[in-house]
Amino acid sequence: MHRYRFVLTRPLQFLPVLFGISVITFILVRLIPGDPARVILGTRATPTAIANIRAQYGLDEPLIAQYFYFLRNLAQGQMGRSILYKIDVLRLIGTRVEPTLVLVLASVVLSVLIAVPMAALAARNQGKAADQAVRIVSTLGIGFPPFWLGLMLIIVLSVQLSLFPVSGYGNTLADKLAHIALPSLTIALSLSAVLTRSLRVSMIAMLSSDIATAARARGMPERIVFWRHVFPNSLVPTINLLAVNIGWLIGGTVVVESVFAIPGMGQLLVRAIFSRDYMVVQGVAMAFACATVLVNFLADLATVAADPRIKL
Amino acid sequence: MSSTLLSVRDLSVSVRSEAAPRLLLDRVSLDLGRGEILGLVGESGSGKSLFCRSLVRLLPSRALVIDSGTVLLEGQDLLQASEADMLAVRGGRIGMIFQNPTSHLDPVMRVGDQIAEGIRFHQGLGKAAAREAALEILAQVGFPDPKRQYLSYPHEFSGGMRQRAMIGVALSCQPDILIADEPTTALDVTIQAQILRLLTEIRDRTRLSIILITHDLGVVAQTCDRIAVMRGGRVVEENTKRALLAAPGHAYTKALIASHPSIPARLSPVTTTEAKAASPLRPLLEVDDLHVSFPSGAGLFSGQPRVFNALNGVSLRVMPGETVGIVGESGSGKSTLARAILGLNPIASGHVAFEGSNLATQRNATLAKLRTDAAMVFQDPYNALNPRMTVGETLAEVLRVQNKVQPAQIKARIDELLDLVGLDRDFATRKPRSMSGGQCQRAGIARALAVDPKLIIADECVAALDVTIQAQIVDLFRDLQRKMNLTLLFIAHDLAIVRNLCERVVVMHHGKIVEEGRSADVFAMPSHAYTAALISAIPDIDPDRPLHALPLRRADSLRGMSSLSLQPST
Amino acid sequence: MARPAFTPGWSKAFGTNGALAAGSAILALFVLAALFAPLIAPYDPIAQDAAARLAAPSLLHPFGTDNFGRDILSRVIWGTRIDLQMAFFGVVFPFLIGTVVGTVAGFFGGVVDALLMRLIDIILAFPFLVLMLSIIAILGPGLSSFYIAMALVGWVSYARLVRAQILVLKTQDYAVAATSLGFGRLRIMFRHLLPNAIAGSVVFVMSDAVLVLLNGAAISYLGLGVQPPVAEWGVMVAEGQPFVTTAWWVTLFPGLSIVALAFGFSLLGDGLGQRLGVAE
Amino acid sequence: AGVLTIGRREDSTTFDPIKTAQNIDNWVFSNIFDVLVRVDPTGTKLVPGLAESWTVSEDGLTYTLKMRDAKFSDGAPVTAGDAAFSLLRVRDNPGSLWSDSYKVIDTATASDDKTLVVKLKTPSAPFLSTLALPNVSVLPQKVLESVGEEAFAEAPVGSGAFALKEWRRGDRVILEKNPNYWDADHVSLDGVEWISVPDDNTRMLNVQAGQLDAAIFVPFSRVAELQKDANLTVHLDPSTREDHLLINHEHGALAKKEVRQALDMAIDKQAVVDTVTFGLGTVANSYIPKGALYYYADNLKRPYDPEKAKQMLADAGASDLTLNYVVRAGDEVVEQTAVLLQQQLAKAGVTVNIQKVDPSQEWDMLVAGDYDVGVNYWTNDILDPDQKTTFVIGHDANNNYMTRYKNDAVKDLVAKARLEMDPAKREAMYVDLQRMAKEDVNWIDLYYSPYINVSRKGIENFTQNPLGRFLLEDTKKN
Ligand SMILES: Nc1ncnc2c1ncn2[C@@H]1O[C@H](COP(=O)(O)OP(=O)(O)OP(=O)(O)O)[C@@H](O)[C@H]1O
Ligand SMILES: Nc1ncnc2c1ncn2[C@@H]1O[C@H](COP(=O)(O)OP(=O)(O)OP(=O)(O)O)[C@@H](O)[C@H]1O
Ligand SMILES: [Mg+2]
Ligand SMILES: [Mg+2]
Repeated sequence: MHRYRFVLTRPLQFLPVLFGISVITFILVRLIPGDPARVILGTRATPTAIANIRAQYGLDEPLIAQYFYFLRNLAQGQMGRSILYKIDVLRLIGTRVEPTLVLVLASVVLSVLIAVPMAALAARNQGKAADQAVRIVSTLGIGFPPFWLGLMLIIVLSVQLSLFPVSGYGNTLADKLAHIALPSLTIALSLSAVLTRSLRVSMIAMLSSDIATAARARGMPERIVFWRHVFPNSLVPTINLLAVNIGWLIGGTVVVESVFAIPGMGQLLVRAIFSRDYMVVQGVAMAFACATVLVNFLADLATVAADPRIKL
Repeated sequence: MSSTLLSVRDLSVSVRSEAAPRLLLDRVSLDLGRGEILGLVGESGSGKSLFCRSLVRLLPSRALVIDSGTVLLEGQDLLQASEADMLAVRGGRIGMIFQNPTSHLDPVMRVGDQIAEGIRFHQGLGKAAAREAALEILAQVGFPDPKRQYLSYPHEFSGGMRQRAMIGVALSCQPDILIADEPTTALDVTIQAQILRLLTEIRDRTRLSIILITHDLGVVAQTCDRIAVMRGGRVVEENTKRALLAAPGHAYTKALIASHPSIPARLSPVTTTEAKAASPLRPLLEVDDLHVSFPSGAGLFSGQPRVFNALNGVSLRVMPGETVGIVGESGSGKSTLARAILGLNPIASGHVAFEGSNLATQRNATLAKLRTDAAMVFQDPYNALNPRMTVGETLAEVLRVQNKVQPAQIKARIDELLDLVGLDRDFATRKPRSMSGGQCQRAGIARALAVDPKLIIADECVAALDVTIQAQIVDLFRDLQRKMNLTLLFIAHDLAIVRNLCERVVVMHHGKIVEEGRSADVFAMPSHAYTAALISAIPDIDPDRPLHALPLRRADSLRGMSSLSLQPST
Repeated sequence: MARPAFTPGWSKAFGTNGALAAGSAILALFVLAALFAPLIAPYDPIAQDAAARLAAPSLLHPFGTDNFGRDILSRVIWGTRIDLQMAFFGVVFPFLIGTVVGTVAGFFGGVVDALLMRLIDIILAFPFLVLMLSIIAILGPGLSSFYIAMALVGWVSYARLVRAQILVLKTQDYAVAATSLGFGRLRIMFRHLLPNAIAGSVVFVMSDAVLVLLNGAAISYLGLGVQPPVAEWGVMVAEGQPFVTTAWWVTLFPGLSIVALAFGFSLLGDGLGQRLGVAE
Repeated sequence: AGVLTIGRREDSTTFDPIKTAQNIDNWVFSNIFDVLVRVDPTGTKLVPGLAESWTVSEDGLTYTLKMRDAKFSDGAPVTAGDAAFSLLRVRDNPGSLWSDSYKVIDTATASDDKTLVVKLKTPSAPFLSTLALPNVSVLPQKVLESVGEEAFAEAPVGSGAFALKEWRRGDRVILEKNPNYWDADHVSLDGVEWISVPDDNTRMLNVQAGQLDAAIFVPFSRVAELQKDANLTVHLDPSTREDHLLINHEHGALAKKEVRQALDMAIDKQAVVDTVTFGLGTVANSYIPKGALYYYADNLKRPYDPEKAKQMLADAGASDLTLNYVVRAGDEVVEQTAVLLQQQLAKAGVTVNIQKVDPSQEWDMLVAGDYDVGVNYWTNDILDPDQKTTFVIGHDANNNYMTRYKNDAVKDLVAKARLEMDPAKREAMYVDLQRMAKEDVNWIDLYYSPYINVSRKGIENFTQNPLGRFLLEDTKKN
């Protein structure tokens, strides 16, 4: 079997996954008590106004018919209209994709940049003070809720030291990066903690592995043994962990987006859920699902690239 | 003997950390001459590997410390050398190859790069020059197409090729001394012969000194100049090869020599079968034109998955009470056959009949019969037992599920089984991890016997064991067979043992039976070229009966390798 | 971090496994706090005191008070009950479901496995928040909805872990041996394979417990955590948000409690890993 | 001069004024669209907007409004035709959320470019003040019809002080000064950016760090601290916000007036003011906000007396009252109120079970009557009390604002007050209504509170009128 053959077959597996997600989201959001018409009408809701809106968005039709329309639209590449924002859901999502994407990417890069040296430091000093310090720091990273951590970062780095903008999302690339720095650091602090723990364990295992012994027996200095042999061989489990966590991260940027006022999909999703903007919830859920599936696919690619033995 | 290159005096190593420090190497002294091959033999755990690792100060654990002694390499005491100096010594002066090339080669780095890495570091060559040198080394250790193999990853190689790559990596640093720690234990006899040839050839060419660790006396007899025997962390005996083999001084050495399988067996194989074969009994097991295949994937774009035929029309009859040996190189389909017989592998076509009941047509009935009347003993003793259950629990579970013994009698039966395989009764409360390999293997046999089977299939059940323990297990089988009229299918790639134990032997090659007959006949006069090659590759303990392995001119060795190497890697 | 007292019994039981000992000690402290909350908490955790609103830490109120004048130390102590319970139930159900599903998928392979793996893909790709909020909205807020949501999602990790192990283990000789000895499938799966496959999951339980607590805190941030006036750390941190810049103690102490518990769990996880031979 | 940056909780959802009922939208509209009639900065009287002047016929059915010379931001004149179009659109458009409020209009016509004639079906005292609602802003008929509703909702054209320059969805609305605004000379700012910063803390920190000029929705809890900051000004602008405890009159003992009165007495409103609003609110005694039209200052304030409340409950046979208290999740103030009231009611022997649900679900439960009590608030959209009165005690289609309150005398009086054109008589009627509502305890009035905003020093006239409109045309940035 060709190692990269899954590139051709895997996309076929996406379809049932996405289909499943569409069904579940559709059912789930409609099971939630609450009525979008009432939400947008607010305190002034009268029964006629409510009926009016429900009719406009087809909410008065039977569920099965609604699902059918949803599928039909989907087949035509459409996701319906937002009740709250009164525009096409795909367009709406289009305006929100970039910040979330940038945030997630930056967080991942930052996490890796933090995790690799930390794990290396800990693994190479296993059991010593440096190792304990890394363990404590990474536990702190996992233990503190991001909304608290984010706020502290703002207070110290933005308000007191004026190093970064307090919140928001910029215009130019440099501006965007400056704005995204703290939020991605917030995410990275917890994500890197998870990665560090995993990477440290694999590195420690690899350090005493036959591969490392063989390299040492060849007279390779510890630096080469570590970075050329131990490190590449420790990657695969961590890549997989990262993949699972990115899925979780993509769906979980909400809190950070809210703290840092990033106009991304997470905020859109929460607002849509709270106002029962069904089409938007479905659309965003599908978008998240696609992203997760894609990330997992990329992780598989990375795994196969990182370890020539692996076939999928 | 030429000038002394390495001189070890009173090397002691002990393990700390535990309550009382334990001495693992006890004042070991050894010398190694330039161009000499020193064989280091001894039972498992005697400290052979530890000794070699101490030379380059690469101990497997921080709990181990070198207490005292000197290791003089041309006058320089390696135990006092700085860590930086040691970097130059390791690889550059003393190279190592290991028993298990699979785990010692970096799986994610191209083989060529692993060789070039040492060259660049030790000889300071540039990228391109190192690459050239690496290609040269690949050719030296016998790779037919160095350019292609430079780019391969270790997993794309067969076991023999990997060991060659390992040797290449060690040679890349141009060491004066090569330490080979059980370089062939995991390999086939035929490939083992090639590797040993390669080593001696390199020694002849470059005056390399080699320390060869092994537990096979045959290997030392064939390759070494001098032999040191270790036991319990000490060198108990040391002498030139011939002198030591001819007149072993230490009792342990004597036992070692006596239990070597190439020594003609004192007991001849069980011979009662001839009478049985003549009797009108129907065969216990009949295998008829058996085919087993595994899907083996396809290319990136070609749709149809291909199949790999692991068994290609095997036919075999086994009479009750017979002992049949199955031999053949790795991957020839021995285990597949065993599993297919027991209904553990799907069969593509052909028949397996057990006591006249056909596995294909009456699957459930036959399986029921097999489960109660046949049992298997596995190759890896540790792996074959559930590590979380005590031996007693393991046996009790079988007895309970098989329902052949009254619940009240289970305890007694367990004791009986333990007695039978020669384990103390208190082993019932022990878990596999606290037992040695040989003890685990006995427990595995006890479990097979618990079924009270008519047929036992033993799949390489002694391959992983010490020669001395091997001998015990073989004796045990012989015993059991005599006492209980067991039918035994004995799979091994060690021909010597099969010759010793089995009256009939089946030789497999590429999923087919290429030869079959009485052991004595087959071993005396192999009719198939492949069988002949197998037999001649057995290292004999007699140094004057050298390996008849394929003559090691490079081209030949390559041809041999490709024909003997395992299934092609994708 | 609390320094656990090492009695000879301790060191015997835990050997050189310091992580296991320290982790257990931390956890034991929290369990004790939970058990004896009524005895050790200096105040009623929900009693309001208008005169002592947002009081800074003092001898009277070592952790200060919140905006209702409730004693934060007492609330932290009582919160231990809820949070330990959350960590426990938030993990137990996913663990049970996940191990069974993972075992079955890994053992049977084929169609069963393919279906279960797709299901897992779906759940992994499903935005957790949508599920969480939906379930809470459908069932009403409260711990049981939280547990149900955690169980619906959390089993996936365990299933993956166990399945991967089972896939390897079922090719091991002792599994083949079990088949050849005529053992039933259930016996092979749950008596022979699962016990050997479960160590990784047991270790993961410890990290998962922390994640569960954090999920609880995130839900509280969005306003759907435990019902007031019950003291729960995540809710306390979220409720203290308005005062972060003026009365730091309101968020800090419950936050630190989460960290301390998380630290205990991760030490215990590392220790168990060593013990069960998973890591290192 | 300069661009004023204002942080707020949420971004706008649309710029089509008839399709939204949310303050987040209205507060931005009112700066880019203009209305016929405006409310003055004190929130107590109507002043000319796009209509320079108006007359009302004797029978109160015909309104004739004289339009001023004004232009839309694209330079086209604002005509009476545009005004008529906008009025009829809000009444007739299927997507309009406000049609009910304008059903009273019979016809709206432009007798000439500058004269708008509106005929009503029945007299309506509050009609004129409904014209001040941002949702009936005058829109350019031509533009709207040529680009279509959807495009207009994203790139509107109005005649207000500012024009929409860019809308970054989810992030910010960028307004620039409208040079065609009829009073452009008075507008000092070059533009305004409404920036969404959902987290309260972050929003405040932005202003403290000088990255925003101003922020709205300052939590009560932050006021004292922000006031200490010399760089900031905290604005406490009078509002029409009134917080109250809804009571479901159909649930068991709550149907009894005495029980409701007992609850009123069991609640220490001053404590709520102190704890929840940090002393920034004032205790409420009427459903009409303090300072608003016809507010009855002398209305009854039931004393806080848990003992008496307990006694009254016992007398009414409700001594073991248990209440299901629905709380909107995510609203700090509402949650805190709940925790406080729970404790207070306990002193009168009432058990309160708090049920926290998300806002949309809360709404559902309130509408369905699936609750006993719950806190809510109201801010007036229009000057006239009729709108709120009708919703709250007018016995219209909305179950008296979900309370299921019933009192026919009140019902009749609300209808009568709507038709009464004499201000003095109307005022008397509303005083009666406030009294009757208090007597019946239709709900429990809790407190009034100001709009709280913060701006950097150097920002002048950053004010919000009691109806919520930001008077940005007056704001200066130095
Ligand atoms: N890391 C370690 N910690 C403690 N003891 C060890 C360690 N490694 C090896 N030993 C002990 O050192 C002794 C010598 O081991 P060594 O590996 O040298 O044996 P060997 O002769 O090479 O055996 P084999 O033939 O099985 O490879 C054994 O008793 C072993 O238990
Ligand atoms: N489950 C499987 N899937 C695919 N191929 C398999 C499978 N099991 C065995 N094979 C292939 O079938 C061939 C025969 O394998 P088998 O295990 O029977 O060899 P063997 O003779 O027992 O070798 P060894 O001496 O190494 O144990 C090998 O090429 C092997 O790769
Ligand atoms: Mg060894
Ligand atoms: Mg085999």
